[in-house]
Amino acid sequence: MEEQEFTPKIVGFLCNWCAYTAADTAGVSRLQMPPSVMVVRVMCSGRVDPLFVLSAFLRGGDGVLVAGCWPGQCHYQKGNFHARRRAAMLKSIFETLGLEMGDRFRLSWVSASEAPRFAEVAKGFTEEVKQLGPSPIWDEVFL
Amino acid sequence: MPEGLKINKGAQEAVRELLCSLLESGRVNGVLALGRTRGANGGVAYSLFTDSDAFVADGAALPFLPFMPANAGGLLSRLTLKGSLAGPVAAVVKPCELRAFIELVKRSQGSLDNLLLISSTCGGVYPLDVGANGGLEERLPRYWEAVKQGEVDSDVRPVCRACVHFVPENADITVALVGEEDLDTQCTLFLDTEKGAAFVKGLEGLQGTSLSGELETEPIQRSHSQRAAYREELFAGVEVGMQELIRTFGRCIGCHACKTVCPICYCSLCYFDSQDCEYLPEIYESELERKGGLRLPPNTVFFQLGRLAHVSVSCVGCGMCTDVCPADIPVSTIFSKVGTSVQALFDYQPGKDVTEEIPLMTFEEEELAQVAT
Amino acid sequence: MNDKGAILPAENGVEAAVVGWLKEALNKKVFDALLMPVQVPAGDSFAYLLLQNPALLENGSPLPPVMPVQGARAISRLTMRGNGSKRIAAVVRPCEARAAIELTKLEQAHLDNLWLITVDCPGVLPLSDYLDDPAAGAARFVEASQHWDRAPMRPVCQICHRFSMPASDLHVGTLGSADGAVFVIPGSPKGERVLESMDMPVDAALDDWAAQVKEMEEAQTERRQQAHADLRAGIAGPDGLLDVFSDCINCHNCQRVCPVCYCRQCYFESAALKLPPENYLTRSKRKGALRFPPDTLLFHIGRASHMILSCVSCGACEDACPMSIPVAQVFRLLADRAQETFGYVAGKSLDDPLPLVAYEMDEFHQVEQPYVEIYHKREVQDA
Amino acid sequence: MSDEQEFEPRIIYFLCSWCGSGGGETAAAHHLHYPENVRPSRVNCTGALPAVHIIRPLIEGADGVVISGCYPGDCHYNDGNFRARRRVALVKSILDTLGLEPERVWFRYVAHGEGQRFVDTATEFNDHIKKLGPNPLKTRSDT
Repeated sequence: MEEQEFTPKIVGFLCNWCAYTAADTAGVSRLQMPPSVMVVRVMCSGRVDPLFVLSAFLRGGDGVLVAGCWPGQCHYQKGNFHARRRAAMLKSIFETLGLEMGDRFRLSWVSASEAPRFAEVAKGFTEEVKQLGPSPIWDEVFL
Repeated sequence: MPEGLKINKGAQEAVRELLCSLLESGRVNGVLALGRTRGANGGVAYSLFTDSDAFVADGAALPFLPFMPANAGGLLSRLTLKGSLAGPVAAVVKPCELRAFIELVKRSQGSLDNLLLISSTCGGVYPLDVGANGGLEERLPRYWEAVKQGEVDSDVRPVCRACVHFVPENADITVALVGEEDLDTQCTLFLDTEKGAAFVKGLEGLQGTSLSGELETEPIQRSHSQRAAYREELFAGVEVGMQELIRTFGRCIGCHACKTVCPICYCSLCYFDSQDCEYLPEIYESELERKGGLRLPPNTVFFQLGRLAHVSVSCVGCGMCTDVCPADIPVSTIFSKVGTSVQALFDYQPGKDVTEEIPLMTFEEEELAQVAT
Repeated sequence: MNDKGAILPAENGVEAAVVGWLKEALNKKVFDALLMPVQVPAGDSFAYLLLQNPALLENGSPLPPVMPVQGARAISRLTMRGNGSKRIAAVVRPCEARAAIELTKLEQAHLDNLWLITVDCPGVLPLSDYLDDPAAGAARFVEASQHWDRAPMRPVCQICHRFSMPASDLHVGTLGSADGAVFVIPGSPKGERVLESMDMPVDAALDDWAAQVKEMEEAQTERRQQAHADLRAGIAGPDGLLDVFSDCINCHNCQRVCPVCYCRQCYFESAALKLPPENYLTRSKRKGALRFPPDTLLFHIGRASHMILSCVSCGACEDACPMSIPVAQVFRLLADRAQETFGYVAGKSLDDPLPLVAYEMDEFHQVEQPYVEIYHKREVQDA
Repeated sequence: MSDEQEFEPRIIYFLCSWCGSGGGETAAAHHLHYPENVRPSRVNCTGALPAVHIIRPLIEGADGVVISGCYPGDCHYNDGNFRARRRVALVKSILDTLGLEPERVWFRYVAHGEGQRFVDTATEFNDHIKKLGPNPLKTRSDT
């Protein structure tokens, strides 16, 4: 990655009802966002399997963002609650094993109407990942 | 104060006698217990006994051998998977096996109906390769000496020396072993549940004086703190960081044996063995372009992290995964350490209570506020 | 057997020569990528890497002291769903090449864009011995392999008689070669084209290499027959057989590491053997007791009935057994005898059809039980 | 009653559904008797009988397994009996190598109309197994 301006590759799992809509509205209303978030639309943040997050990291992703509806607003009532527990478990695993992925993994609640918040989350997280630099296992052969 | 029974016979012998009379009286149809297969160096295996001769003099059944050829929790799941037992069956299992079975029952992989669960305070077991080279026999005297003092023999598996749940909680009958000086001549059974008491009450051929005593004796508390200290030391020894993880699993040959023997890993077709992980050549080639090289078979670290994500919440630290690893990787130390921290996060102890939901299957409205930012 | 080969200078050893040659082939774009064993970062084992970055070749080892992963498993994972576009050179052992050929016939691998490159094989150390002390193991291996001493190697390697010239595309002959040079022998038109593009003249006579290989094969075959006889005496009959497998804990490691056992879900782990509790209790009453998990002997004999005709006796199963059961030796004995019955050698050539797939109208009459007339006559008298 | 009389072998008789069981039906039509301890078990074609289904009875409690299907060339599926013949050859080779009495497995052709031959095979095999004695594996608790 030549050093001109490192734009991190962030895989964003956005829940179809809230986060994806917010992202879409942010795009439509031309809010300034770094082009670093590669969006994967999922029906609910509860649909995000820990293996998706691990696979995104081990395939060279610099960061993973899971964004869903605010607790209590989930279209399926409890999807985001499960997502929260899974994220907590994953963070605990990363922390116990001293993996930097823990800092590169973020769970955010973004309601459908909060386009500016989504832009803010995208910008803030991209900045955070930029500080951490490219993923150390980007070209790890023995994974 | 739990109601107990004191039998003036050695623990192994007393329990064999109990099982023999249970079978003969027809109170149980079968007994799952450790025993010697007929082999020359007498391989040790779990067996489903239905003939009481196995429990007399030189019978094959030896319930308290310090050896774990398979996790009996997984075996009880195999026994009761396709329907609960019609008639009662007894099983002599170690505390971690009992906890593994309860975790499996929560996943509807077995049922507790008609099962008489007999367990004991556990002094740990020897690694598989000790048994493989016939080294079990000569270690028995040393093992029982350590158990009497409430110590753990140094040859015992690290994961057992670090086990803080060596006192069973859900057994119908608990046999006191750890810290019992006179376990060669005396045997104390605690009847933890009515079911346990019902099975034993009025069982002819079993002379014992009833007593009420405390399972948590002083040697057990001492052993508990010793093991907890060893556990800190063992967990501190785990090399953390991605590069260290890659070095630790460098030797992994991708045989997935740790998954096969893990009682909590019950999927009939694991994600990592399924078509989802049989990639098209183009995917290998694009990875090759990006990284200049990739390991085959793939997903070595991904398999370990993925299995951790699935199992860590219920890992009971039974140590089978390290035992079967052909590459001598300390898998169970890593899984126990991560399991302990994940379980602490949800304040959950696997195998403690069959009615308690598995943490990832339930939630609280207000919790873990620090996770989402 | 091709009677001419090319000369490859090898002053500082076979491994260095082969790695150098591969690097040159990569630079010349003869191959797009290599698949070969490479030492892992911790230096305590080897892993198969698909690589195109020559820097990774530094730790590459065509003849590692140990076989943690069976090469055919790596080849199968890579080419299971098609040939791919890259031209790949796979540097594997003769038994791994034979297993790859079997897997191709079993439609689990595609070798059109893949060159099998093998080297005369001195055998490998048992995995557990090596892992106890990798550095000492490597030294012990180099010392023993120099003068073809197979004593420290695995039991199946000690009596391997197919250590040279399998049906691979290119074979490096190290036996009988003068110091400082080895032969590179093409085994197929694909192999010849590679030697042409590497402008290596295929003109060296291979007589003394072939003679030495033949002589060693005869010695090994005789040792193998002796080993068969000894083993069979020990394990024949229920007692002997159940003694061997009395330590088995049903972890099925031997099935998972076996290159030709490719089923995603093994019959012996499927629902067919997971039965209601009453079944286990009835079987226990009939047999006196029932080993649990049950079906240990059924697993081993049943697995043999599935794959024994494709078994290349590579010894991976014995390496993976946590209970040190001589699985590979038992399966090698079963394989040799079963394949002999069908006149088939596993992995010998892509053209030999799989024995259980092909058939003749007129064959195996010794299996058909002749009809004895006397029973019919007795029927007439009684009537 | 000598020991041989008392020992009543448990025999599994695999019959292909076209010729083998046809022989059975013809035998029934002619009221021919065959020993009761021979248990017929119908398979679509002898070629459809996996090797494991020959081995499993021998371990779990059968004293003998006999397989009857169509004559070469008569098979409803053209080559089922050829494959079966090879598979039985393989099973016999394995049992022989392991010293587990391959003669407890028989393979004999029975055509649809050969009721007599079906009954004779059952009787002959029953006597053969009586001579051989009980299968040692069936009472082994460590199989």
